[in-house]
Amino acid sequence: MRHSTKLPLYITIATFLLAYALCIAEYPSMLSTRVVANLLTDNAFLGITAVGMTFVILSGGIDLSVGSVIAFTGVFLAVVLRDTHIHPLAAFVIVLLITTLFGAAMGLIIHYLEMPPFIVTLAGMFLMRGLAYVLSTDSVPIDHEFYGWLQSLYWKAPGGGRFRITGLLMVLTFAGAMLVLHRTRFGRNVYAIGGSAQTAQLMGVPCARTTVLIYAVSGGLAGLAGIVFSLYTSAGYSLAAVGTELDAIAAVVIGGTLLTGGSGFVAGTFFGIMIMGLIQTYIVFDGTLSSWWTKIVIGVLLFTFIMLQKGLAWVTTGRIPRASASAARS
Amino acid sequence: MQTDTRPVLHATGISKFFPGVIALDDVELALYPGEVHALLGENGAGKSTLIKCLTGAYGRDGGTITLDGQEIDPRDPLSSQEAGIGTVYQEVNLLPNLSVAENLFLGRQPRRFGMIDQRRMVRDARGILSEYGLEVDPARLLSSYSIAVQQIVAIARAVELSGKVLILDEPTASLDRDEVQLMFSVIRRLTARGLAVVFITHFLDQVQEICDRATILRNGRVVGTLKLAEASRTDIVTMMLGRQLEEVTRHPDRGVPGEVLLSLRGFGRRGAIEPFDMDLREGEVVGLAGLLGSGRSETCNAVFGADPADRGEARLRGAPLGLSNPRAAIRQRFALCPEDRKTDGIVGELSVRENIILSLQARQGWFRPLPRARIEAIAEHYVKALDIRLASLDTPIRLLSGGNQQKALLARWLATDPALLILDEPTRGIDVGAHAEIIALIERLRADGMALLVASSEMEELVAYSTRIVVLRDRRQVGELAGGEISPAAIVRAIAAEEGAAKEEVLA
Amino acid sequence: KTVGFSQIGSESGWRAAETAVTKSDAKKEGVTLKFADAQQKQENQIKAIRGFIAQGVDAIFLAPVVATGWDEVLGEAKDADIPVILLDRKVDAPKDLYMTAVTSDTVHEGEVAGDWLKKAVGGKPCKVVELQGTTGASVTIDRKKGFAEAIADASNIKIIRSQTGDFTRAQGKIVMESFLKAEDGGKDICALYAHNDDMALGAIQAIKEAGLKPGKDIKIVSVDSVPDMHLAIAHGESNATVELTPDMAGPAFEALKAYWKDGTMPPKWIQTKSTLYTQDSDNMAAYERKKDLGY
Amino acid sequence: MILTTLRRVAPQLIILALVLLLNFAMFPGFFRVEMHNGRLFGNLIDVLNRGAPVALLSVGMTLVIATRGIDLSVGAVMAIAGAVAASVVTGGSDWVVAVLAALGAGALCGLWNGVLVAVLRIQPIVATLVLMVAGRGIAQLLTHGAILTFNDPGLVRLGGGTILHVPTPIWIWIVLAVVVGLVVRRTALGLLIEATGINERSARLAGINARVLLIAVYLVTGLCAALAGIVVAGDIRGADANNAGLWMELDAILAVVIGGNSLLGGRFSITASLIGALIIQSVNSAILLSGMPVEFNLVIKALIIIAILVIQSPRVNHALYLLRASSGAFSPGASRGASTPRNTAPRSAASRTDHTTEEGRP
Ligand SMILES: Nc1ncnc2c1ncn2[C@@H]1O[C@H](COP(=O)(O)OP(=O)(O)OP(=O)(O)O)[C@@H](O)[C@H]1O
Ligand SMILES: Nc1ncnc2c1ncn2[C@@H]1O[C@H](COP(=O)(O)OP(=O)(O)OP(=O)(O)O)[C@@H](O)[C@H]1O
Ligand SMILES: [Mg+2]
Ligand SMILES: [Mg+2]
Repeated sequence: MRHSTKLPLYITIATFLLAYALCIAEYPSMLSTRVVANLLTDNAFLGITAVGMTFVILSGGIDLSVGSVIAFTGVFLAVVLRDTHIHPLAAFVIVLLITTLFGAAMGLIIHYLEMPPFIVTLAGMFLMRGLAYVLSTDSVPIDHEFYGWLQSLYWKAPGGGRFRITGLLMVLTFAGAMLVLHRTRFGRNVYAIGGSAQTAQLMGVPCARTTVLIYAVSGGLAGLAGIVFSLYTSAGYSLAAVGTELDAIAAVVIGGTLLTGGSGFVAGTFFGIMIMGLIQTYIVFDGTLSSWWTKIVIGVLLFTFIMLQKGLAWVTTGRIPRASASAARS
Repeated sequence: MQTDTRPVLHATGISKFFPGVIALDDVELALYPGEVHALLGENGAGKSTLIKCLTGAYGRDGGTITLDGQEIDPRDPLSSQEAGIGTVYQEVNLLPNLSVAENLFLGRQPRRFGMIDQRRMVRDARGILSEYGLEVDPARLLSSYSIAVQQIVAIARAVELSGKVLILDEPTASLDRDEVQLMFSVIRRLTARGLAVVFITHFLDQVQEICDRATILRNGRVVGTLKLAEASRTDIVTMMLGRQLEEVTRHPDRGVPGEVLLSLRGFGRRGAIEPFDMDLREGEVVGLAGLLGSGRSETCNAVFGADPADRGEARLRGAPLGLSNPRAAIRQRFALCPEDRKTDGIVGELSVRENIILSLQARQGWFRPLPRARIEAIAEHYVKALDIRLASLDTPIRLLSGGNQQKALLARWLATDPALLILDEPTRGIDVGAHAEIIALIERLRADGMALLVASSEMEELVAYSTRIVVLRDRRQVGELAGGEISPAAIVRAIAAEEGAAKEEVLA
Repeated sequence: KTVGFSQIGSESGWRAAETAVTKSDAKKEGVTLKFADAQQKQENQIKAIRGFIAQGVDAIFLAPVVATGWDEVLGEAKDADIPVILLDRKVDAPKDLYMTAVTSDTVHEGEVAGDWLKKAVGGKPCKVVELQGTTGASVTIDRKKGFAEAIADASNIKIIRSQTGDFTRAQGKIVMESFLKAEDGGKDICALYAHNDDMALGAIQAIKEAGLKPGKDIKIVSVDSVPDMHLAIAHGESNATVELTPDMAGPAFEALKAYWKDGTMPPKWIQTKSTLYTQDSDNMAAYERKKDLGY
Repeated sequence: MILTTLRRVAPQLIILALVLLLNFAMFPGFFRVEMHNGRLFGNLIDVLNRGAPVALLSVGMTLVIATRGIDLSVGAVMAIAGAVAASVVTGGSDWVVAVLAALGAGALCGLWNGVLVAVLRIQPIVATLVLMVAGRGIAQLLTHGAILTFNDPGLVRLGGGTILHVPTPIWIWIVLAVVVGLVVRRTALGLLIEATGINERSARLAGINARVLLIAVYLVTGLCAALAGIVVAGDIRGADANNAGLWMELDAILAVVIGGNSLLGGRFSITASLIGALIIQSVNSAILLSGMPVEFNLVIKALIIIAILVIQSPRVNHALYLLRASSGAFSPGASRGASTPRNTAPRSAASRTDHTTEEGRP
């Protein structure tokens, strides 16, 4: 009977599998390790961002700054590696520290000044993109051998697919987030705050600490996504990742998490990401869509997925009777 | 333990101001180990506020609190929790999106290798809840259980957290007798261990049953602390209200019911309430009795179209009628005062005035606003008529005390001049004075020819005003009492008889 | 044969024209064109190229949104033996990763505009306002740089204000309005340099609304030469525009055909011309030629 | 009535004044308004004129946000409306027809959003994200990605002309705001919208037709966006489907929030949102006038916004209130029965401490 709470998750997975099957039916070459590997690699940075976004959305908040943080991280790394002799690993640590602290600062403002996350993180979005501009408006290439080495770490599967370290990193991030969200007190407090901040406070949840941590996690993961993105493109560019926040939010929501907070699964987000990636891949395979039809089709597919989910949910809950306490009481 | 004369918790000079209200004025409260201390007062007297000041949910504007002789200054509920004060706040304050077990253990989940040990948590939760006679699946979402179950979970959580003091703010408002007794036995066990318990309720018989002493508040001031063994019920009520209260002992003359207003045939909703037949007459109060989860609320909601029936038919004065949504019902001058006022009733941020005229305005339509003067007149009329205590009509309704919110909701529906008034637990959280007033009001409305359908878990109350009582069990109507048959004992029998019958059926 | 074309997006009329021309060229050549619009995102372009590789196209056209970050994915294309031709912009990647680049020289475009202005003002002092493109776009940086280099030796010409107009008409108009107010109703402004025609067209309206005559009171030079700009120049409302042809695909297909026929490798850079149009050119003819290209 | 409104928008007015003064400090001619061939001309006029699109959007957005929703699609709807108007007028029809067609398109878009939110019960942010993505595509489909220019004097006048020497867009947003404001406040709509936004369940049970109300609100927002789209297209004499209204939804939401309206729905003030829109435009104007290198644009904007939000935050307001209280005027006992002013400070998603949200309203 427990599965009723996980229903949205199962529905997302079912939606993904169904859609993938349909794609393969139309373009048989979509069933290849290449496509699978690409789904993982190309969406690695988005996936990692979406994990952070899942934390935030589960707590009833939203973080619009992630796209800018990714851009900032990339530019920062590129500029630092160009102008200094710091090892990339050290630069990674520094930039993760910066983005985590930035997230924490937003969390502090949100909690202590009681301002809506939407607006605080919108200001954060302007700020981070602005700082990226200030560092460099030009796109700065990164050609450190360490980057080359990281990029050379992949497993070439039969069929030509390259499973890269960034894809692995994304999967690990998802696994870690699952553990944290479901098996630690902090994770449960995230759900608690999302259920009702006021009630959570009355139940003794340390709201201040948890909120700050949530946004710190989101900022830190956006920083990590920025590192992945810089690996992906070997460069830092201040205009990178514009609008990523909306993609991440869409992925989280398609993954079955409620924007109102308190309900959802990070595993769902993973499949949300995969669904978004599938839409992109499908459009590339189709290759006949003009620029405008591309946008329209993305919109229509987004809508279709949402409706498919609603439909599946409706069909399944129609059969599951309402929980009955009287039956359970002795 | 009673030999220890030092209070566990001693609060002195507690003051709390809200804009326009002095909620607490120099309040003192002393709790001794092993005692159950009642905190009594009318709606809006300041009981809940006092609790919140003690636990740090509100910052207080003055006063000192000592725990075991040490001065403490709880900044938030967490710090008082850590100091050993467990609290059940008024209105269930749990998280519907978490499982029952998690609600019980939030913040102190058992861990293994740093990770939450889910299996153990569920097992422990089952153990704890069984002490309260609750055989629920702790792994399921809290929201899948009724308010009563949630209330018990809240109590269990507070008990687990209370090392020194347990505070219960109207924990019994939605519990029936058996649960209350189980809770009392838990309380007795705790006091035997030397805990101090604060118990807030409007049920004076419960106070007299379990409490040792009582502190009585009126308008934010302490009017006295007394030993309950030495006080009579009338004394307490008089202290609370500042006046005498004539007890409602009078049984209603059950009059002659008028025409059939609404007649339901085979009316029901899958998964909520089995099909039933029912006739509601003008000038008649039909009571709905049953245990928790027996389907009383579902009946009310189906009749009002809030959870519309999916089978059967309804006729209004003989004419077929669709009850597919609340608006359809309201058009026929139906009204429903819901059970859960926080989520189904009040519109928290709106002023009391706006809350009162909301339904009337909704029925008038978007483009025919009620004139300002009329709004003012209606609001003031009902505030006076129902004695709603508030700083001003502009106060957002969420700032009113629970009982006063309930009255304001009643006012909302009375303002629409309903033909059929459905009341789901109308006296939940209402003080003795207002309780009597509401019973009198129901009487008066009935006498004026209104049809009423009232669900309540207080049998005495049902008996006091019902013309007929429909008994429910397991979402099914199982009996009906009318006229002279009506008595608490008869209701209990009706429920139990059916239970016996059901068992026999199973055996057969 | 199948060619995959990863286009940046459709942020301007010029870009739409480039797409339209490429599609019609492909039809002319009898090539199936797989088109992928990246919505201004590099990651989408990388996805698209990987998608093309997975589908096994015969060649890839790439109009890169940014110069950096292509090594890896171009390497994959090379591994799969798929030739890549860059359109319109170049990349910072080893030259062996792509077959050729068909682009104009964007720095040079700025220079042409600057040289024109130098000639137009003679030795007279001239205060210039600049409408930049989107902050961070490589075109913005290059066109700014080229112009600045061209006027570096003319001490009489000075850029007094420079703001971004995001390559759009609306923003060009708004920013120009504020330039005009800030510089004494525009009396102090001698010339406008806009990084694209759309912004210049917006600015022309702002100048008119401020009661000045664009093209006379304030000289205007911009880049792209879209049809509307030719009209404006013909009407004397603007002075000069540097052409950026939308037909990058034409030379690209030529190169491909040669390669497929006998393996001829084209030069690494096929530069398109940056023609200057002034009020002396035949703007109406240019307008007629271009108006149906999809701008 | 006017007094309560004034009290409600006082913080926004103060901030607007501050930002305008900042402009003045940077450019002394800021407040100068002159007449130039029959139109008022000056930076102040520009703020009003250039603020028009965001102001128009913020009127609808205020209502949507009051219902606890959000509309991300307004920018795309602007593009659609502009494209429709341009293609109708270049097709040879009268400008009135063009405007009506554009408004119709906006209404249709709003209806679509409304149905998604109210009937299919999709969360507003995602529901409108669909149209945000697809809508721009539809607009581009109409213009084929090019800028569809026109010279119809009627349409041009709506964006760039003047009436009584004042730029038409200023008239348009003021008239729209007054009309919507009157409709909402002189009928019961405002109250019902607020009730729905605060507690939809309660509102439905009280007999409010929340579904139709929600659809109507999204529809009005679509209309507002269409108007904004027409203004922007008329202004540049062309429909730029690629860029018209791009990211403008964020500015509109920002305007509503700077106006002190809660994103959690409920109490709203259109006037305050409009002042919020003007504040944003003044900030933009300050950035343009400052003459700083463009790289700093966003940093400056972010810092000013953060400053504005901090000034407005309930916490800071509470602290100020305590400061005022401690300086004498605080006598809680005296005020029993005195009217408590409406709750004006923005409620926030983060209202987690009872301390400040419940007690400290001045
Ligand atoms: N946050 C608040 N802001 C303003 N006034 C408040 C607030 N909370 C409570 N009040 C007011 O303080 C007074 C005391 O309320 P309180 O909730 O303590 O009453 P109570 O004794 O618990 O009543 P009940 O029996 O109905 O629960 C009431 O007049 C109420 O309106
Ligand atoms: N939202 C819900 N989801 C699933 N089940 C529910 C929900 N609400 C109520 N129930 C179930 O429906 C049954 C009826 O509960 P309800 O509380 O409405 O009955 P009742 O007879 O009115 O009792 P009371 O009002 O005294 O609690 C309960 O067993 C409860 O578990
Ligand atoms: Mg109370
Ligand atoms: Mg009930």
